[in-house]
Amino acid sequence: SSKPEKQGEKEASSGDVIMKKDLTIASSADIASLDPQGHNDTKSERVSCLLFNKLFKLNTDFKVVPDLAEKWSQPSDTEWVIKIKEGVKFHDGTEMTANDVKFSLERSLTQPKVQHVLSGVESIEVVDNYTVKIKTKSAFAPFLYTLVHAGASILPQAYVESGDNFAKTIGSGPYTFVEWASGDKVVLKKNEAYFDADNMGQMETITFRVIPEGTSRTIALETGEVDIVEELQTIDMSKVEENEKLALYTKPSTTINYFGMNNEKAPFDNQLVRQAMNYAIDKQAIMTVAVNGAGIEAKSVLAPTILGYKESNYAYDPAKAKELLAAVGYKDGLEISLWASGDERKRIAEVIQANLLEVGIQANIEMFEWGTYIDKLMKGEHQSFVLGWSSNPDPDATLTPLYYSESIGGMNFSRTNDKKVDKFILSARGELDLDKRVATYNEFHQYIMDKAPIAPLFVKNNVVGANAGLKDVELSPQGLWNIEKIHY
Amino acid sequence: MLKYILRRLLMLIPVMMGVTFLVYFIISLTPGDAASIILGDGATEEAVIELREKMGFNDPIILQYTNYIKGLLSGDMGISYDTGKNVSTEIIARFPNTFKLTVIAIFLSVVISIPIGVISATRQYSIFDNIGMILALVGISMPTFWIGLMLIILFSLNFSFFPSGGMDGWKSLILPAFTLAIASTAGITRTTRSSMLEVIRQDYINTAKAKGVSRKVVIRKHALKNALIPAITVIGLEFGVLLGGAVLTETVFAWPGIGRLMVQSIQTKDTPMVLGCVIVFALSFSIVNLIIDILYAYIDPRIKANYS
Amino acid sequence: MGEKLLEVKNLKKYFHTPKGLLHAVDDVSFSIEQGKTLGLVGESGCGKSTTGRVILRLLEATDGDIYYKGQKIRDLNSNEMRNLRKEIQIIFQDPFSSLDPRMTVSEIIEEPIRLHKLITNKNERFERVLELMELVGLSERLINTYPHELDGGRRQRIGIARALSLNTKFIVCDEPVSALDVSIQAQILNLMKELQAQLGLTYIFITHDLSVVNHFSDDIAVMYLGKIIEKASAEELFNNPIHPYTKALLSAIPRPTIDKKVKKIILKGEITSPINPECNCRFANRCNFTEEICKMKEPSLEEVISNHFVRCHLFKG
Amino acid sequence: MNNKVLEIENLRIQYVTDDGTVEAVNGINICIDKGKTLGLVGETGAGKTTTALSILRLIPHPPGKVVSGFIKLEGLNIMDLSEKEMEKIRGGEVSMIFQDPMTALNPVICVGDQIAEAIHIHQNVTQEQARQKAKEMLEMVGIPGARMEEYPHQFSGGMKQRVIIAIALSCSPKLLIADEPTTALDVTIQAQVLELMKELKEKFQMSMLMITHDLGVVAEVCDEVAIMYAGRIVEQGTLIEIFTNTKHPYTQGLFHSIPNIDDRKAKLIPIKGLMSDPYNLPKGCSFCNRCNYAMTICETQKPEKIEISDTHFVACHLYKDNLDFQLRQ
Amino acid sequence: MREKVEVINTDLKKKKEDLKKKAKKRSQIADVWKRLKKSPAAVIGIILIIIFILMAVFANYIADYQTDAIKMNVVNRLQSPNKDHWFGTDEFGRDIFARIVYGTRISLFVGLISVGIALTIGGTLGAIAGYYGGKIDNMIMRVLDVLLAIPTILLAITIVAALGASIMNLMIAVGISNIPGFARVVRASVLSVKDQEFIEAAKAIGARDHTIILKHVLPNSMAPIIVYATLKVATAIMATASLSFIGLGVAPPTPEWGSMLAGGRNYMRDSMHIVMFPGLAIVLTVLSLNLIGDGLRDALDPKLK
Ligand SMILES: Nc1ncnc2c1ncn2[C@@H]1O[C@H](COP(=O)(O)OP(=O)(O)OP(=O)(O)O)[C@@H](O)[C@H]1O
Ligand SMILES: Nc1ncnc2c1ncn2[C@@H]1O[C@H](COP(=O)(O)OP(=O)(O)OP(=O)(O)O)[C@@H](O)[C@H]1O
Ligand SMILES: [Mg+2]
Ligand SMILES: [Mg+2]
Repeated sequence: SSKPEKQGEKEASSGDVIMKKDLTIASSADIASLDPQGHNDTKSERVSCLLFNKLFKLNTDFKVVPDLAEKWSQPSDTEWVIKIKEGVKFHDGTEMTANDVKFSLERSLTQPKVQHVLSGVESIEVVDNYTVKIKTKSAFAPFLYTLVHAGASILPQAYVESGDNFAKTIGSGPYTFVEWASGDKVVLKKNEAYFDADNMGQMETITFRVIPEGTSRTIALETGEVDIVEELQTIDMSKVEENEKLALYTKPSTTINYFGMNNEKAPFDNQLVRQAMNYAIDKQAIMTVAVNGAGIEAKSVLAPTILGYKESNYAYDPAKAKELLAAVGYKDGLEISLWASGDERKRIAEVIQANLLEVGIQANIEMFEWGTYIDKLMKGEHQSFVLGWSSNPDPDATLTPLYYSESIGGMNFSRTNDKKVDKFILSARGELDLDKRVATYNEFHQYIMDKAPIAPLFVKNNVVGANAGLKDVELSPQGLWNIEKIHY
Repeated sequence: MLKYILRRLLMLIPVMMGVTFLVYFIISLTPGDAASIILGDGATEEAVIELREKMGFNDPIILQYTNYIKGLLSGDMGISYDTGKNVSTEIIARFPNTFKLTVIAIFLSVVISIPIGVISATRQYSIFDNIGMILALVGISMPTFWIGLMLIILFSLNFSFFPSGGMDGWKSLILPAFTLAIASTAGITRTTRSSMLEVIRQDYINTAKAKGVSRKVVIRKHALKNALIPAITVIGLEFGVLLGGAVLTETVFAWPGIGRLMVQSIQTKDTPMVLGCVIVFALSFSIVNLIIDILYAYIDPRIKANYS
Repeated sequence: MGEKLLEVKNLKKYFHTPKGLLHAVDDVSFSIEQGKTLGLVGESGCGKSTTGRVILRLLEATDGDIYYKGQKIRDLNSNEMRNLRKEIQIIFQDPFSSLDPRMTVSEIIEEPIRLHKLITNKNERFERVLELMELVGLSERLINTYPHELDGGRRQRIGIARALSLNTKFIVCDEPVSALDVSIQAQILNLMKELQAQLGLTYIFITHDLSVVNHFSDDIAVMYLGKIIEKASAEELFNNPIHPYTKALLSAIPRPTIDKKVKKIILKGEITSPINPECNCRFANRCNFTEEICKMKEPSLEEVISNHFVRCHLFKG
Repeated sequence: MNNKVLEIENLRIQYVTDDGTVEAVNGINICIDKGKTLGLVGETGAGKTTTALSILRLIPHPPGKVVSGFIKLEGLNIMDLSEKEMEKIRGGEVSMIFQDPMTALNPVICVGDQIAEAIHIHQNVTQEQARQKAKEMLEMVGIPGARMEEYPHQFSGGMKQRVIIAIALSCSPKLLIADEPTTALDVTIQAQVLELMKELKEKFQMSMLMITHDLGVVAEVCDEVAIMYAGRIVEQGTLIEIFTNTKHPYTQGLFHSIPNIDDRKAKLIPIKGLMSDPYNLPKGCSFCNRCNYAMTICETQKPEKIEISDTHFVACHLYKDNLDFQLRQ
Repeated sequence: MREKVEVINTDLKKKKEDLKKKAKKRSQIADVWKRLKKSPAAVIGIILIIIFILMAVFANYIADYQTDAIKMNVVNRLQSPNKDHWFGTDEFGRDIFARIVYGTRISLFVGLISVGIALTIGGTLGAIAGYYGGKIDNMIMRVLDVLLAIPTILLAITIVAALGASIMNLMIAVGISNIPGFARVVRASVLSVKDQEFIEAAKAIGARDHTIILKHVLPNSMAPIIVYATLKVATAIMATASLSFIGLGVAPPTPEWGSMLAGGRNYMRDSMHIVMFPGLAIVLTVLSLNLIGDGLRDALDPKLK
């Protein structure tokens, strides 16, 4: 299921082959920063990926593949020796060396937004001009996955130290920086001197345009003002599909939406109640209402594309839910508060609210503004909530922050505090043998879904609308990918 | 006159102090922790605590505020908590866009509403008058984003007259400016109409007619100038409303203005950025109103006499 | 000689304006005997109304003393002043704007009685209102009408009834008839005279209409730019005006007769601004008899003939 | 040769409002000879201003409406003219001065321009010449020409009224309508302005319609007087006839209401009651409910015009059968 | 001479009793109402508003809250207007008609209360500033200038962010941001009244300041305030729509016009009815309030008969 499905296979009629050499991509929000270590969001990452290289990168199947790295080895459980390709040039023509690598990775530890990415690293040594040795604090299986994060991009040390503050950003990627009009657009130009001839940029220029409103994005695509809409509003999927000139791409993402419960507070401190919730919620209805069906039902705490996934067997069964509730003594129903933030989560909450009403639970929705929401969730003031989580390909990147007991007060909003869960997480993290790791995770899934700290809802599809004339549009679970390869 | 302007400009200082203080204070009331925002999702508790100490977030509000003001007075608006960008650079990049949009919108609504108001007044209770007033009312009763989306569907999608959003060329200005203008049109039209009605009953209008001045000239030369005075006040106030209302228009039309920046910054509790935005809002609002007051003096010699 | 009911000494009222200090009332002194009428005449803006208002403490004086029955009005605290208001009242020029447009006739007349709790019983109060209305000649079917539904004459009667609703002894009449048609004006003037005779009222009668003041007042003070420039009994003033301004004023009245034409004295300019006036005779630049001294020095108010005071350099003692 | 500058015949004007119809002017006849001044005297609401405005065809419409009658200016019936032609007459042939100088000038246009505008419209001159002429006019009414750049608020009431006079006279009109031109002014200023108007009237050989409620003013400037009551002219005659041979009880009432400045002991004899509700005028003589001489016929029948002399007539039943009837003194 | 009082030879006392009764009968409200009735536009406005009020009061009889207004029915989602659903259904399959009917309660309430808040606070400040003038005036107005210079939306967002998104807080937020406007209008209006002679007349009869403000100044400065208030009720309803647009509306599933409109905007291209009907409801309410406001302004002016 990892091949992008191009739905409604259509080619622009051969008569009018489009010869455009510039690509405009509509995205819903502006990038936060051009410094790849100054942000931690997908919009910015998409741009930094074109401007910078990392030692490794993910392919569309979510596998780690080398980017700058030429060879790597693991002398011990905690040591990684990586040699980068020779002759990689930054946009200003200077060559990339191991010093830049050491500098970049060390810098990432000091940058607030990304200091967590390589927090497992103990030290970095320059072995020779093109080789570095990285020591981790402990055996850390998903280490290579951390290196694909934008925060681990390799920056030109000289440039960064010049204090330009990324005003005229210089990287090594397939595209060079031209302009960033805050709130409006980012313009990139093809890097003719890119080191990787196989992955050269295809279009002369790429423009990322910010169009916050969904309907406006679709219309811009329809009028041809933009070539690709990276987050197509799901209600408009059929419109794009039916339009001769447009093509629709969808692919399940790694973003899992879940109904979270505060495991420390009644009534959700009771496992049976939590299980009842898993039966009471009609995931299909949620998907229909929230994303117009563009997703797949979620059956565990992670997206199916993620390593070691194993689904649970909860199904929509209000009768069962009632039964369970009755068993714990909530025959006459109960009242809970349900928190949400943002438009989509509001819709999800509304469906949940309606579902719960059927089993005799009155859920009062409280809406918060995003910053407040997260803050209050961290403080554990909630009873239940709706949230999404987009994860790295490595399961640990989800499980530790979300279910590890020490993350309570952080992202562990369900406040899961279970010795066994902790043990699973720790042992899987240190397990370097892939099969064993997968087995541990399989078992973990079973265990945690029985505990049911949350009720998984659905995994949203990435939905991209594009001009039908565009070729090589590929989606990865993270969304629009390999932008440098897209062309008319 | 110059003295008056200077005095007014000086008056801005306490107002700005008040504005910044109030906003600083309200934001500090909102839940959410700046340190964890700066650090982002993956931050550890220790890092948060450390940063909080370092940035002085544990200090009393007043102290934090005075520190901010000290920075401000030396021209430093601070660094965005959220993006690490320099607030003043960011605002300088964004504000002109909003300003341009607002000014064009005001211009449009003046161009639309003054003639309607005048004609309505001169033909009080006629069909034109009634329809004009009802349209004006319908104008204010439609939410901005709704009008915006309708205009996009109509003029970008169906007729491809104008781009659906973004900011290149004058064409992209038309729809957002028009959307923004519609709401203020009602107020200005109604004020123009009522002050015009007031003015055409004045004796000097009769004097002018008795001189043999033709009807059109009476309206244009004698009545309009007098009727403009209250209308201008409303225009000044509307300017503030528009500045504030630009948020929605900017969102719908992907206009990279300061309204969107502000809302976004509030949501991330990016205090320096919010304050930066508010300061330019408040400043431009106050300055526009100062300009309006100066305009009065030009239109109305009686007021001019008071200023000097 | 009757007893002095009201005495004003060196009264001053200055207003702060953007252009400077406006001397609206500048060192005015006079006194009124019980049951008499003092006429205060002068051109628009000379400070007549301000004088009236300051006496009633609707405006606070800048300087000077006001004695009512020997009591210093300016020293009263707000409660004592409120008590005093039962005795001293005012009737305004514009019978429209001086009546609250949202109150009916009976409410307007009743209000002072109610505020001062003179009559607490509602029915009795109502009787009193009807009584007052009859006194000033208002038909009782008007109790429920609003002022705007009535003509100027009737409105002014309401104002009079209101002024009389308390234990009124003294009334400042600020141009009570100048907004009315002559036919109505005569009705009101007669009414006020009657009331004076009946109730022993004392009036200050402010007007710019000399023919009215002549008819109405016992004594007349002529004001010019905040100062009293001539003061005498009405008879004396009209028979023997001394100050050039008074003379001009008297001659300028249009007389509704065709036989006795009076030669008009046409004054040159217009009233000068009362803001920061210079220290000279304030009439100097319009006067047909200006001499050097007029432009140098401010004349003082002198008793030229017994009980006839004039402020002019040309007439001294 | 026709020497009549203005002839109004049987003019009837109504204001139709939601509350009813006001018969503001009810069949009046006026005529003014060249160089003569007619005084139109009456109480508030008598219809004086309405009459004046009708001569310029400036009655606000709606609610105002000329129901019947015609107005001739030097023999030309203005009721037939187009709006364009009317604009030529306004300010050119006929000028009007309004009651309140405080509000009759446009506050935002400098006085010079306000005078020049009239000149520019009616005389075939350039803007510059018009302004030059305006300056001369200003000087003629006794205001330094240098002040023509100033605005009305910088002028006192008397000066404003003079500016208005300057505007009115700037095109040497044949007829000047003065609607209570001095009511809002102080007596000393009033005397100045009246003096000036008399002078200028002589100089320009104008006819004048002087509207006022002040019999003193009438005595000073008018040749003829028309007394108006509730939309009708109840008595009309030369100045001497009206003042010495007062016929109508209303006219007499007016005289008795004025305090006599030369006899301060004289008692005022007011006219009793109030003017009738204009929406609801009595069927017979409008004055009958206030009249001391009222007879039964007065309540039911409108009085006819009765000629006392060639120039003097009165509309009153008292004289119907007895031309020599004398009012009680 | 005194006007003769018509004396009728019946029992005088009885007549006075009658008069007294009559005196009570003629209240100002009745008078205003009489005048208001004369304006067709105002009457239309009143009828519309009454319909809305009736809808709010009798919502229970028109539609069932549980089964129509908030019950989800995914199968029936996004239906165009039809026999069963007069105004169609929304993205949850809820009946839009029922939601609009129930929404009347919230929207009118939000509009009225937030304007009430602004009017009381702003009005008091404005009246004090206008009546006393001088330093007090200057101080109050400068403080309000500060509030005025802060964009409404920011004030609203921060208040809602600080206090949470509930109907109450929404009303407070919209209310507070309207304070300076009301203060200005009231002040201007008070200023125009305070120099009239009848205020001086009230002082002269010994009325105290607060009596004067409450009984004389405010009733006479009501007209512009009422007009402004009706306008602002409209804007307040719209403000809730704007706040919903940025995700801070009332808590779901409460039907409220603003949030219906904002929430339905993604669907407007295919299912116009989702935004059309709530939009129409807002337009009609605003329109009728404004018509009433205009009518009231004239009716409240006793001089305009
Ligand atoms: N509240 C005030 N503030 C400033 N100046 C004032 C005020 N009240 C009156 N004046 C000024 O004081 C002077 C005297 O005014 P006042 O009203 O007493 O004159 P008046 O003789 O009654 O004139 P009128 O005949 O026009 O009523 C005028 O120049 C007036 O402009
Ligand atoms: N625009 C109007 N609408 C309705 N009625 C009007 C209008 N103008 C005048 N009237 C009425 O017509 C009648 C005559 O008014 P007009 O103004 O001619 O009287 P006037 O004699 O000039 O009175 P004044 O001495 O007050 O100027 C009055 O009853 C007045 O109420
Ligand atoms: Mg006065
Ligand atoms: Mg008139």
